[in-house]
Amino acid sequence: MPDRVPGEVPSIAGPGRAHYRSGVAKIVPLPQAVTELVHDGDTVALEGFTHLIPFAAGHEIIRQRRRGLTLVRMTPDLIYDQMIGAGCASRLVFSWGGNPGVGSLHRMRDALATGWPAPLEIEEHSHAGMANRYVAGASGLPFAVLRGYSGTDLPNHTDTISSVVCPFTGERLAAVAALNPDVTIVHAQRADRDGNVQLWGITGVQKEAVLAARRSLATVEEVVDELTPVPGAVVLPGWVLDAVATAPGGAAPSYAHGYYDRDNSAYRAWDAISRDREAFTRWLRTIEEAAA
Amino acid sequence: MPDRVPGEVPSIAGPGRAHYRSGVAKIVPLPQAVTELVHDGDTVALEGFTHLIPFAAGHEIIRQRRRGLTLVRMTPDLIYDQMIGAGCASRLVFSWGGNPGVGSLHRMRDALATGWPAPLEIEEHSHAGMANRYVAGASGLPFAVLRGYSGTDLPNHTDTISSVVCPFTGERLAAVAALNPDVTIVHAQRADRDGNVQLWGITGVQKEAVLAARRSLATVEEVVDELTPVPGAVVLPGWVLDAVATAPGGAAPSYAHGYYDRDNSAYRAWDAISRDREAFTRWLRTIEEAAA
Amino acid sequence: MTGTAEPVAGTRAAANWTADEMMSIAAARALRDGQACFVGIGLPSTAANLARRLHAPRLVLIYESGTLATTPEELPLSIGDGILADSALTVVSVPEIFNYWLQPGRIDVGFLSGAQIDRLGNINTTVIGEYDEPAVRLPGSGGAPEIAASCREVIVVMRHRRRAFVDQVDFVTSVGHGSGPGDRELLGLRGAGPVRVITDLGVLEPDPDTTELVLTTLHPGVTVEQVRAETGWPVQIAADLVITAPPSTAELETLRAMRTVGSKGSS
Amino acid sequence: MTGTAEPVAGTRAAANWTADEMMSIAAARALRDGQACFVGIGLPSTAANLARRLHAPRLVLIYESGTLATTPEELPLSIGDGILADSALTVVSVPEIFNYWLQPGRIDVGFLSGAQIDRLGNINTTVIGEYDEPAVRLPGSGGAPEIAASCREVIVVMRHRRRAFVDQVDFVTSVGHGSGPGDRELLGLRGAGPVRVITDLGVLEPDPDTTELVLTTLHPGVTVEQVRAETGWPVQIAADLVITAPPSTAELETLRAMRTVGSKGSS
Repeated sequence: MPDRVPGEVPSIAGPGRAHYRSGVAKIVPLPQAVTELVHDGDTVALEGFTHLIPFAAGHEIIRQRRRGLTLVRMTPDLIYDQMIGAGCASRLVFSWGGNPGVGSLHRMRDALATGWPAPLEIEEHSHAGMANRYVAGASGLPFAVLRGYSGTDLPNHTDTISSVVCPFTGERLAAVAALNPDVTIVHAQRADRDGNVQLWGITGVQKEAVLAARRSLATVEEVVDELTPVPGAVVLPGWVLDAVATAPGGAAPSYAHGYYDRDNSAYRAWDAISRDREAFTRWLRTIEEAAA
Repeated sequence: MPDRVPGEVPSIAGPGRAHYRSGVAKIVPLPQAVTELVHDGDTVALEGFTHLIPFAAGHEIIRQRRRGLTLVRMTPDLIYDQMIGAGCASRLVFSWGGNPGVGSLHRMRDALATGWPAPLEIEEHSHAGMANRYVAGASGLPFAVLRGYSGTDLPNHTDTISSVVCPFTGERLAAVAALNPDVTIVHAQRADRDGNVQLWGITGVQKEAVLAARRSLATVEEVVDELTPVPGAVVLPGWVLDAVATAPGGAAPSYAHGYYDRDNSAYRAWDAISRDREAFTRWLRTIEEAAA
Repeated sequence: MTGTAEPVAGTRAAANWTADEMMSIAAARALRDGQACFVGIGLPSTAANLARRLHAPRLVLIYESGTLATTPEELPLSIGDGILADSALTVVSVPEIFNYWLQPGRIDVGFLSGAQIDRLGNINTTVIGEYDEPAVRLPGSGGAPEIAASCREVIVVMRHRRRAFVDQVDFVTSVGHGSGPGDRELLGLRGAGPVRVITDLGVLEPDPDTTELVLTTLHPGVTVEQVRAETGWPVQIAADLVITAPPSTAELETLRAMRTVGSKGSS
Repeated sequence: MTGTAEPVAGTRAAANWTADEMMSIAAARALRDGQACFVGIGLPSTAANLARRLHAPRLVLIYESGTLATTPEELPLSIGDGILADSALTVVSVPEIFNYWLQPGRIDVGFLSGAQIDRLGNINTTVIGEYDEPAVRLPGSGGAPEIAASCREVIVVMRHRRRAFVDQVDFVTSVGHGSGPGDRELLGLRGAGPVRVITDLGVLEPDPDTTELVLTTLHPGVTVEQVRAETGWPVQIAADLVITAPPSTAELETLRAMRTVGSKGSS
């Protein structure tokens, strides 16, 4: 396996057990974490609602040439446009697929229109539907109930949307199937040495995405001795994570609240790069050649 | 109306509109808030999971001699034992009815066994069921789904427990009816002058209970100029509350994190007071005679 | 309901302004102080923040990223902008913002835009053409369908172009008045739906009987013919057609003074 | 599975101890380091905190009040005790602790007690007698039914009295092994249910074939006759009946050193 990292670091607890696992997250190098936790054909969620997007982890997945992934994310953003263009994905599950504040995701559009570099299926929801699918997954329930989709055309195209009748009132409501990714990856500001992870600012759906997953990885700006409490922070205990990897700047060019702002020039520049396969391929080479 | 407080303070927005209301919570005296928001026959939830129990508000309801209330609380605790003994309640909706760390709730037992001072119906759930009923109420849904009650005897006695079938997997799960109290009352550490309320420590189910209610009141230890962010704090915007009333010590003898600890001697003393109708009646007189 | 025609600040009319500026100012005029407003990035965010700086200082701005009662000093660059969290009363999770705040109908006004809107106010942000073989693939739903379903009323802000104002949308992403009168009730949608579509040419409102969007207001200098030319259905003109008062200098200066995070230019 | 028979700290046997102390120490011995443990106030809280001070410093203690990975220096007075929040890794809401943490089966061990337990490990904390005309009204369900349903395994700690160890509980508040082998699966309960009932006389475990509770361990100085006398059904005795090693001085001193918040006495 060319993409396996020869590591003295002991291997992470095996697949499929994280969801029912206790202990502490192992702090490992990012390449090892991706090698051991992300497999071809997996359903993978890299979450972070425009803030704290795990770009470093996504780029490592590109470098390790994972294929046939089902990519799950409310807002695919640049990171999934890049992974789709790199040929990692065969399916995309999402609710809003644009370049925020800039325009379209051209690699996603190209894959949908022409199948380049690989055919891409889509499973499309609303934000409320996706959020509730993660909530159901995190709660160990097979579905969630919401007021949504009624009168829209989405249910005609998405088979993870159905309905249920309230046993008390007889009212019909929307039902969405639970999301339980094989692996969820999030980026956070910091972790302690036991692998407890702390993130703050706009906390999005990261807690639900991690708790819904069979395996999980958090990349962090830094590992600290103690997690000083921060107002509004979400803490993910190390025992619900498989691995933590330090990745300073790992959310760039998106935001990491308290560490750096979004590099908007990179978001604008992506529009031109992603419009053109040649330009994209040149960009891809720089990622593949870069060390994690 | 002897219990109406002659107030220059403008009256609070009328019943039934809070759930769909914007604006700011009015800061009013506790007696006025109870007079305007709590009516005979209402379904009333005073929440606070052993911590931040709104005793001052409950005692004001006793003083204003509300009758025929449906009292909703996960843990009735001393406050509902007192309100039941005072004759405020005709129905109790709950999930754990003991004197925490001490023993039984004797006024509740007496009302159930002998109907003194008034007959008491009960609607009994588990904690998970009650919590999810508030979640459904806060979410504007008629019911919630959970893994619960299966194999227990409770569904034979509680008609707000039913079941639904997952439209995706065919699995049968428990369903509980939403709780939407006419009025929810919580106690918090502090509020700002716009009626935004901040509470921290064990935050329990207070957010859900307030958001599920048609009307709501928060009593607070103090009103401050600014709500300095506190780690782990829940903030309830003034525009989802009808009224805020200052009630220093308003959670005593229970806890108010950062302000005072539980007065355990009072919890122990209640055991003796509540065992004996005479002793209880003497206690009741002290409450009725005390000014808010 | 608040009008869009009269200035909310200042009386002196400005000398010149752009159609986009008139649109944002008209949209800002439509908001009342103290309302809770669910806002999307772009035109809605600009209009809502303008209103907050003019006549509605207590406007409660809510973004789908979970920022409640946020008061950004500059316009957010994206829905994830840190300024939304830093200036918020509190930040909640994304599931909570949709389930506890939007879904129950607590929000007064939902502010939407879109690629297509039809004569019954239905909005498309998903695809132009067929879903499986789209001519143009658009971003998709985001929070719009539930904003359109659950807010007490919806205000749409979008540029008035013939390709955007169509007889029937290619894809119903967010329901306006569905197939017509009574349809929202049948669909179980509890909000009133679009009460006003504010464009760079004027304002359209649903006819109380048919729910079809009717031109009720023209911005100054715009002709009915322009509106007809840019509308993909034979648009009805209200008998009591109103002309929007031009931006006041106060309104225009406030709009032009607004900056977007990290940029020098106005939004 | 960890045994309850052997000391987890120290080797020197203590001179004298109470039956309650033996029960708490045996319960503490049953926990493994690193496990996530859902704990109720009282005997379970005492045993779990004792284990954390002895052999299981990384035991993850979770209370239904939403305190995750809490490490109280003194025993909490109640489920709402501030010491649980102050010493927790994080505090979550009550709906979250049940929905995100307990329900999915993330918790290794659920620690329960009760007023009645029957030969199949079903627990009653609701009523003695008829539900509508109870002889004794008990507190009710609390978090117990879902702890019993969803934790990977359940350990019950309660004093061994004939009125409490009954052939069949008057009310099934929390399901143990239901009506017998296979019943938990039929009911959709995903955890293993009670794997061990630790009392002040000994330890009972479900027979692998019948799920009936069988006496597998006797505490030192206790006779099989005592257990029979205090058990409301003809209790089976394991062929390989084990005798619990007495508390070590280390175990006993640690237990006796534990204080409850706001009180001078040990819990």
